Amino acid sequence: DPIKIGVVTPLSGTYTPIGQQVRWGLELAASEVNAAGGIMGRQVQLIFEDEEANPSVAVQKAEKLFDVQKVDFLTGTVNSGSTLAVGQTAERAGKLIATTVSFADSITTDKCSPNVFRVNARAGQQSTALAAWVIKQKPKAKVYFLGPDYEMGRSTVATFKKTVEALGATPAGEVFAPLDSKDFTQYFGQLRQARPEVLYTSVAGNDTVRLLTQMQDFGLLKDLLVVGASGTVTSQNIAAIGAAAEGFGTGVGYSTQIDTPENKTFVAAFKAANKSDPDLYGADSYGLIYFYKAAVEKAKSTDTDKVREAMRGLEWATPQGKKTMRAGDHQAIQPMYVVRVSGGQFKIVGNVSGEEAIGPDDCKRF
Amino acid sequence: MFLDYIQFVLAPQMVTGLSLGMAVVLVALGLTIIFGLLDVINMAHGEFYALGAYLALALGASGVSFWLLIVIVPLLMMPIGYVVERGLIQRVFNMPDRHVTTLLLTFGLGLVLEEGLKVVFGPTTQRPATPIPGAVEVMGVILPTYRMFLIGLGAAIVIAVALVVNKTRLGAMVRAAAFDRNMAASLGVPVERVFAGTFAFGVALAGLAGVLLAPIYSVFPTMGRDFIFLAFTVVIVGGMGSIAGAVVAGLVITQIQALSSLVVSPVWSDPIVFSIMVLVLVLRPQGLFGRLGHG
Amino acid sequence: MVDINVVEAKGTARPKRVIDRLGLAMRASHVLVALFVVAALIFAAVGVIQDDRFFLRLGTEALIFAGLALSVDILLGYTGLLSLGQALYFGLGAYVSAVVLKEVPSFWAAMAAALVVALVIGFLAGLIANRVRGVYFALVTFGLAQVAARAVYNTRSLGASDGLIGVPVVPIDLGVITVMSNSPAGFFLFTLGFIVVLYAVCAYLLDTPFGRVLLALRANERRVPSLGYSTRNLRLSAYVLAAVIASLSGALYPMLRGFVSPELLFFTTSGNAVITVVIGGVGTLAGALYGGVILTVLKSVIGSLTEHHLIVIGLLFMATVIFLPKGIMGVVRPLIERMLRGGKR
Amino acid sequence: MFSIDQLQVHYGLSHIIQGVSLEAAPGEVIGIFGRNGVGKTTLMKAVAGWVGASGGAITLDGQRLDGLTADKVCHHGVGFVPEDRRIFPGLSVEENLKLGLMQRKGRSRAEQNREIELIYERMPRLAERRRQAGTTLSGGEQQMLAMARIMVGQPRLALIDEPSEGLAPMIVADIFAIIKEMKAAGTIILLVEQNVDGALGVADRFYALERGAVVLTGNAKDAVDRARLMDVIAVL
Amino acid sequence: MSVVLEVRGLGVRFGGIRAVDGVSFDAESNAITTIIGPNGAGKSTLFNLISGMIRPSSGKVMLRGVDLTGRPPYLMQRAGMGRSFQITNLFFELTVFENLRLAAQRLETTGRFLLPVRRSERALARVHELVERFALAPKAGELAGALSHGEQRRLEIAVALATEPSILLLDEPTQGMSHSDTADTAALIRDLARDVTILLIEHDIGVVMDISNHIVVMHQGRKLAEGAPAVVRADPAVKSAYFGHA
Ligand SMILES: Nc1ncnc2c1ncn2[C@@H]1O[C@H](COP(=O)(O)OP(=O)(O)OP(=O)(O)O)[C@@H](O)[C@H]1O
Ligand SMILES: Nc1ncnc2c1ncn2[C@@H]1O[C@H](COP(=O)(O)OP(=O)(O)OP(=O)(O)O)[C@@H](O)[C@H]1O
Ligand SMILES: [Mg+2]
Ligand SMILES: [Mg+2]
Repeated sequence: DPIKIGVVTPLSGTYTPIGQQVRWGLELAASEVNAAGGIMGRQVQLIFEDEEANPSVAVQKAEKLFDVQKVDFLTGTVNSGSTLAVGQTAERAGKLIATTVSFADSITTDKCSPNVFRVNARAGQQSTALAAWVIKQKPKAKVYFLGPDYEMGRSTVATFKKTVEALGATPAGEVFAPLDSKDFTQYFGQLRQARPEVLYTSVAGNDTVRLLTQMQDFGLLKDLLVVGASGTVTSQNIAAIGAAAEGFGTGVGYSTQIDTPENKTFVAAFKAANKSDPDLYGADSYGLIYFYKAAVEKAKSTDTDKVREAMRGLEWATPQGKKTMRAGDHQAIQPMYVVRVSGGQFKIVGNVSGEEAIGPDDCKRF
Repeated sequence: MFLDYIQFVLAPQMVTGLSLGMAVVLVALGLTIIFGLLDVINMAHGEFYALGAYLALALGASGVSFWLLIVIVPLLMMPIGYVVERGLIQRVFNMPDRHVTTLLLTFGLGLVLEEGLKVVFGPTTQRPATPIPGAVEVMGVILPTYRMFLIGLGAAIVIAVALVVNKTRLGAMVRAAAFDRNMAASLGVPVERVFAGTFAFGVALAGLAGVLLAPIYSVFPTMGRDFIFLAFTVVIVGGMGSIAGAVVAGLVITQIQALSSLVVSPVWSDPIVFSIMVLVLVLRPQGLFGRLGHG
Repeated sequence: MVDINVVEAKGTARPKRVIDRLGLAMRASHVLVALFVVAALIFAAVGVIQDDRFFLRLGTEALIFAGLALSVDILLGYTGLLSLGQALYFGLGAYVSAVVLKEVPSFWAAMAAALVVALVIGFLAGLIANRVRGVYFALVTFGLAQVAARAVYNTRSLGASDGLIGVPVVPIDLGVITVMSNSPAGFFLFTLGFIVVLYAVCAYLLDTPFGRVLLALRANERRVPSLGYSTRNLRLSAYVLAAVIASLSGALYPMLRGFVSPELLFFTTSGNAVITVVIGGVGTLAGALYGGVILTVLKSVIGSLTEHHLIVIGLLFMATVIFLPKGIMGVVRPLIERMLRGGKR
Repeated sequence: MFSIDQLQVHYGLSHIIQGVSLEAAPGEVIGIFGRNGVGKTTLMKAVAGWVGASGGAITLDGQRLDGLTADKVCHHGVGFVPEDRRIFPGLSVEENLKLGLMQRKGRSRAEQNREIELIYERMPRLAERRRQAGTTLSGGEQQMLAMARIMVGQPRLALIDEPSEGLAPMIVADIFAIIKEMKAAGTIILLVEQNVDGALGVADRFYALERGAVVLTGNAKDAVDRARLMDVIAVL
Repeated sequence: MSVVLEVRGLGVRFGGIRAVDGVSFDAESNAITTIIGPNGAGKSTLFNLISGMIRPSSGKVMLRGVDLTGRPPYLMQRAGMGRSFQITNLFFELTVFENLRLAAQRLETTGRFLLPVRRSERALARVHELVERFALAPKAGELAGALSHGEQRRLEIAVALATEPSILLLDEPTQGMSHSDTADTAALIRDLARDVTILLIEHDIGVVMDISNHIVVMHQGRKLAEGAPAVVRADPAVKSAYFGHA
């Protein structure tokens, strides 16, 4: 009988594109694993449920997968709200889950759970990498911060601000625009007056398209270094942003440019399967299957406690390099990259070792 | 310093506020016509706007010039609107409580359209190239040419529509038919065609707004939700069916939004706009300019 | 049963029964709810035998959202007010209950808190919303909910966009027995009882002169004042009643799922409630219960079949509005009514 | 020439008009009388195309009107003044009037404006209130407007349902005067009235309805017929 | 007989028009005070002012010495005022029965407001009685909207009566009624006047002269004349303004 892995991920709603990458990554890895004889001789079966980017739905679907489908493991949640809620459900159901997308620090710090693992890089890791690079480019940079006005956006900005200031940058001001802002031009006045050298933004998705293209229209991109969170410019919106994305830099846990044979084969396979490049969500999701495989084979069982033990401190190989699951907070340690758009493509312009980027273990629960 | 503030912050803020205002007005225009004349709450208006944008995108990709799109897309939207009215709206038009029923029906339609767009065009964001690139510099302030063009064209469209609705007998005809179709028919008003025609007109305007705004605000399946609440606010504050009202309300509200997000904080701009709507409703339920046809 | 035996005009003393249609309709709803309860009990029994968790808990969730739908129906079906922001009170109840439970894991404390908050906020918001009519009311309620949702979304102490997790399992002390909120069958039955009580309260109130004036309000507001009633107070009381019903239903949510998130206040929640009522049958109360179950089943079935379930839901919804303007109950209830009046036309 | 032949109308199950037949020549005013609820208005609505006939025929100058939609009926030259006047709320007096112009196609703006002006001369009160919302007019003013609204369309057949209802004596006289003028212009007029005396003053012939059927017809000027009519509608 | 309703200098203007302009008169108990005047004279508006539907811009309304000026309609009703409307104003989607029951339920003690309707025996008895009196029994189960115009007019009065008001404002009650019904209604109003103060607007001069105790003539918003029927009828000003030289 197969090993069942439940996937609760947004297949409808605003996060659909991310859900798509998650799905593609998992399916690719699963098919490879199955072709190679599965996990301990058992085939891997993925069972998808639409989470609608809504924690209430996510939890309901998670219960379905746990109780009805009797899945052994669960993943796929995108927004941190869902990850946290589903994590709790898993804890109460005595199952394990892992997120491959959510990057809110809280998931592996103050709200950490013994049943929740994170194989992707968290906000902290990203900003550490990015901040280091920014300072290298522009020592003592005057940085302006523009974020979407909701908690995630604010905390992401706050994290980066702290890191970059510690490295000697001076804040030139900050503004938070309502979520789904139609027109960012409203804030250009303040921005222009602050005359910053660097703009850090944590807006995401369609908002990024508007922000950057509108900045271009208003000639604000000239001699301004624009950097942002990993979700700001992605493979989904980079095409729409077009030339305005040129020069944008961010810290991520993955890039198609990573120059290793593993990654080259992965990218090729991914393209072949889905006619589209993988992005960090696709890659991290892909890596997850191998993470679970390694853990189960080490535990020689799919039993929750045994697998959890096996996962703690586990080391496994992924297209983005070697990852280590830190036992203390279930946060994956991985090399971080700083990528920058040039010619409509993300190019790696710097990297930071996993140990440098990871930061302290703030999980108190276990 | 202070002059600096005015020149580089306040002034641009107001100019961009103006172009945002014009965008909202364009979206609100079709809405206020359907709403004010037919007494139909078209919750799917935003999705029609999105549909227009996607049509522009698709046709544009196949080489149709922007200038042609401005004409073609509304023409394509017309029959769609006509069919929707005859096929859906008409069926519930005479049920009691038209506002609620049509609101519910078009709410469902909106769901379907939005999801349909996703199926057909994919979930990811797209964006047509700016038709008129470049920017003009006015006393150190950069203003994109296309936005200036949009303000001009928008004004022209508004005036044209106002003439159609007010100078012809159309306005009175539709209101009469919407209120008492039997009596209107007995006075020779071809009720069915008038309704469908008006709805189609409103939908076409939504499509036109889609064409014009796509380059600035980009195109994605849920884009319809963007302006819709603001547009409804504008329509209500301005007075249902009052075109002048929609324009004034649209421009004023967006200015308030722009300035409040500057002096107060962006966080508050939405609640502020909302309170304005409530205030107007309480003090002057018929809206600033009263309802079309009401004297 | 309200009959008045009147002699047919112009002699021929053939007594003719004039039936109070509204009273009859309400009794028909009672019958339908009774059937609903029976079905639910069978469902529970099967669930226990199968020793199922998921379906019982899904059913519980359906019932909780049916409570929200109930509150929408009070406004839409009986007062003629379409609220597009009823999620405000559902979410309010959920958050209040969650916060309280995290402090003191006491069911009754949570409920009391949810009740009080709903009364206060409902009254204040009602003062604003009831200044306007019809579609304006819809938009104002929508706006109010949006503002509230944004506030929660930005409040760190309420978990902001992440919501609050870690709501403990609570014992519900009903005097005779104590139900644990994580016992699938137990909590299902409790919720069933709770919602039926909410229904009973509404049904009772709506069949009193008070309820009838609400209907009058819907039928012709201009005429009501000259019958000696203040339309403003009437609408306000209806609004507050609805707020309380929604809030109390919402208060059960964190007990079931152990968390709350801002999405509970979003338009999707309000919208679903409206869809529920319309599909079930506006102005029938029973429709809210049936609709709640139907929608939940639809969503979880279609949801697993295609990611484009919204299209299906949307089409079904449109079809209902067009072809069954009175919803499913609109088809079923008349049959029951006929039975109740003994087959007589 | 206008004729109704064996007309049948149902509301759901209730059989309201049960085989009414009637004829009228150009310039003829036909009074239709009967107690409340006998079907007078239903008859008018059937002719105007507001309710469908379940049997029988309605013909005006050889053209069948039954089965046509209200706007088609109107374009055959039928004007309708319903019993509750049906002034469009939210439309000004003038807008209400101008809608009346749609009844007749192919008239130049000039002609149309002249029509309106003539009406304003004939009914100065409306002229004074041309900008006022139609529904804020007093009952009498509304009735005037309703009549004016069809007069601008110069109909061949005018259906007028209880025009004197709620009007002061002077105005009533005025209304009947207007009806006379329409008659003089050759319009066929079906006139439903409770003010029997007034109506008989302008009518040529009359029909009395009872439970949806014609129970008496007669000559409006014939004393005997009048007497019989009074008996019919006075009975209880 | 004692003065029940005192109207003093009542007036309101709509934009330019003085719809009602400084009207004063008294209505005595158990008497029929009729208001006549050309269309548009301001009669209905006067009723709207008295019953609180429109806020007067000047003047006073006193009921049994209590100043009720500017009170909202529902308080006027509670003060014992009932009214019927010229433009039929019913709950058209509700049955005849429910229309009457709604009006009658005010008769119940406030305690009954939150008890099931079937417990409001008094109201139901009242409905029963009215259905009888207005020969609406055969239609009691029908929707008010499905009644003929005349039938609706009858219901309109019945509803106004249902609340057992101590002062009743009737705006053209016989309007749209057939001969026989008009006669009946006139008779009805007359014997109502035995225990209710009645304010009447009526155009049917036959009826007016027949049943009125006191007549107030309005013209262009002002009071033109008042007095006993015979007096008013004789008044030349009234002749030219209202009856016309017919
Ligand atoms: N929409 C309807 N549905 C059902 N029955 C109706 C409807 N309209 C009228 N009726 C019934 O049809 C009968 C005739 O109505 P109609 O209005 O034609 O009478 P009428 O002769 O005009 O009376 P009145 O003199 O009061 O105007 C009445 O008994 C009325 O109850
Ligand atoms: N809401 C309003 N706005 C503007 N003018 C109004 C309004 N209501 C009434 N009027 C005007 O006030 C005057 C008096 O109207 P009212 O209805 O009181 O007359 P009336 O005496 O009742 O006439 P009738 O006997 O025909 O009913 C009319 O000229 C009317 O046009
Ligand atoms: Mg009639
Ligand atoms: Mg009047």
